[in-house]
Amino acid sequence: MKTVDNTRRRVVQTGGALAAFAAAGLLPTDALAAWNQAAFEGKNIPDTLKALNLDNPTPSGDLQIVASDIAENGAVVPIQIVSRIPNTTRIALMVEKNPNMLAAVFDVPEGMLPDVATRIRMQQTSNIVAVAVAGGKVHTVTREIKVTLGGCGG
Amino acid sequence: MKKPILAAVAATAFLAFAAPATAQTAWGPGADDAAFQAMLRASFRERPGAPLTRLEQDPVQAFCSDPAASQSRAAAATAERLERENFAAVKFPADGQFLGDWRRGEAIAQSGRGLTWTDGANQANGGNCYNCHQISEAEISFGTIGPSLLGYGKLRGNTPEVQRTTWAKIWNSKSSNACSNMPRAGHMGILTEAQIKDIMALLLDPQSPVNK
Amino acid sequence: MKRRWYGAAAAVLALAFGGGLTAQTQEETQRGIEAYRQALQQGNPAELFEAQGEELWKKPMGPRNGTLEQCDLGVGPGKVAGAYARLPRYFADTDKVQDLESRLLTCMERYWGIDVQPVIDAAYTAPAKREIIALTTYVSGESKDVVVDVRPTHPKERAAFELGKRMFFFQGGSHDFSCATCHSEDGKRIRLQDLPNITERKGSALGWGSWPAYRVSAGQMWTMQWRIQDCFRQMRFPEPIYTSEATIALSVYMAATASGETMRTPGIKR
Amino acid sequence: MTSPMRIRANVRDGVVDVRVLMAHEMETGQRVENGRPVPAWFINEVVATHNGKTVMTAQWGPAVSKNPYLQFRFRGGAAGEKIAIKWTDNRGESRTDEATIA
Repeated sequence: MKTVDNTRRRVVQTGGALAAFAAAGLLPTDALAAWNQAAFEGKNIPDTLKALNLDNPTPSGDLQIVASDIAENGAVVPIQIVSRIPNTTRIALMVEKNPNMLAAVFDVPEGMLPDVATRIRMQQTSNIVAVAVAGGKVHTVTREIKVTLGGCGG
Repeated sequence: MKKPILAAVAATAFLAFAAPATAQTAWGPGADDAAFQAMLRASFRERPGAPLTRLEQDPVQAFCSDPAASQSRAAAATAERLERENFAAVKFPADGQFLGDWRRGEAIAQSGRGLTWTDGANQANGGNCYNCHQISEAEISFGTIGPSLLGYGKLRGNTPEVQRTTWAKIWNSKSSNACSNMPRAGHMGILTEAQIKDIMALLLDPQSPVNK
Repeated sequence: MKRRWYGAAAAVLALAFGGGLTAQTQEETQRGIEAYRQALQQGNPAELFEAQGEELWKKPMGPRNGTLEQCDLGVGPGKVAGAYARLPRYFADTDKVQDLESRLLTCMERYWGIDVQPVIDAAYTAPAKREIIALTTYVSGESKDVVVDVRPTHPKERAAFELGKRMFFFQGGSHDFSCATCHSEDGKRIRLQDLPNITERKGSALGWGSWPAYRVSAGQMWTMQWRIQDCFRQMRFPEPIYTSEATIALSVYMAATASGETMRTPGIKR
Repeated sequence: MTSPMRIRANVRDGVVDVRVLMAHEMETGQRVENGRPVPAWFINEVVATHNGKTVMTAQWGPAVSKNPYLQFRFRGGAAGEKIAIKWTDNRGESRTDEATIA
């Protein structure tokens, strides 16, 4: 059941099907785009948003960051992002005080719920910024997570 | 602090200390001194910065390694004697100045580094203070093995007597409580005199966040 | 979300302006930490190591090209289920009390035909330790939710328990620390890490019953031997040798004290 | 060499909940070992497919933790069907694993 391959581009395998969905308008147009290097190298939130083509984010109460207020260790901070905004097609997760802001971008194809969870590194106590794209509009929410010092400090 | 009755104790101290190992109460079968020492020798290896001599106990360590015995009423006199001996070994600052810089003190209190086999020889030792104590209110990550030191100077004042008592406690915690969980920062060479002055300032300086 | 911001601001104010709200802030801290720990439970990367360990258990290895499938962990050759909850114990074939890791060494020597000294000597982060860490994780997972049943009866088990207890209280080093300094009272912590009281059944189970554990701080899988080794490092002791008598004696003391409680292995920790 | 992922997929009321653990170092490129910087090495793309259809795409940076965890949900899956997860890292290495929806 388990298969391993070393193909560089996933399109080789599934390109046909994906292209068909993209043509049918079921995927965000840039879902097939290569890894967005400029966005992941962004050193501040505006630059990162610009590289992601996300303009004028508006605070939204329908976008939520689910996380503990305090992380016992910054190496692993569990973060869940839930959007209740209809037609959410993209979710981005940024950490204000990391050397590079952008941690992850999720495309939300037809059928996927705009509800994702992952674990990220935080260098220090910081704001977490989530951004969601829905119906051509950009929504955002911010939340602070404290990173504590742990262990015996040695 | 108990007042030392020096002369009387010196003699008994010597007697009890002639053979600390035999003072051990009985551990269960198979864990006699010889078996235990053999186990220690076979089980540990020296690493840079963490020599095997760390397993050689001083009188306080030997006494406190058998809590059933050291906490017994019969051991009270020994505990008091150990406290007096440790108190006698406290070195007060040569220049009479007890307080350094509380900002440096905060950094020392935060640091848990030093004297492990993963610390370099040039690593400045930390005080490990926050591991066990609440100290300044801004640091929410603090331990609870020791009491909260929040408002330490505000509650006690910054009198010469408080300074001496606090210094003795930090330099050698066993000077007032033979089996205190707190390391003997000065006595064991963990912190320098200058570092202890900085810790003192963190606790007693009215400008320190501890006393705000 | 806005409300959260105000909450955070209030907490900061409380911190700045003194004692009144301290208890509440501490409670919030504790709640935050609890939520964090629960979130970690949702997915434990220890599973990745369990999978590797299971594969290794069945895979022919070493000069003998044998597998560990005949390895007797104390509950019969090749039996893994529930084995970890009954270790350490006395093994007649080696005439020794062994914990899981020392027993695995015996089996690797016997069935793989490898020299295990390099495994003993290697740092925990070295490639030589990878296999035994994965195997330990796998075997521990097969005792998840199993009741700890380590009751020293053999004279060597009883001696190991007593030596372990004595080791637990043994003070030394530059800081006068013993295991008991941190692990003999309820409700204590270092920084924000809760310290189990190992001298009692429930507390000992919190410790003994949750290792091996995935350490998120370094992204490493730590076995009980590694946990003990790092405790001694921070106690400023010299290094306990892998699977040495003292580490196994301490393990017997902890496991026997935890008997009757439930294994929650493998764990996940800060 | 790559190690298998752990994938759990459970369906409830027509929504499939997928939880994935991936074995990967996720080197940030900011760590120094023995005086030398360790180059960045991290999963930068994850794609989930179900019945030939993409049900999730992720782009990741090195801020995602070592041995990454991912959870997402999608509609339209049924018990017994397969879900495939594929990751690709910045060295071009990739791995695909499958799980059966339960």
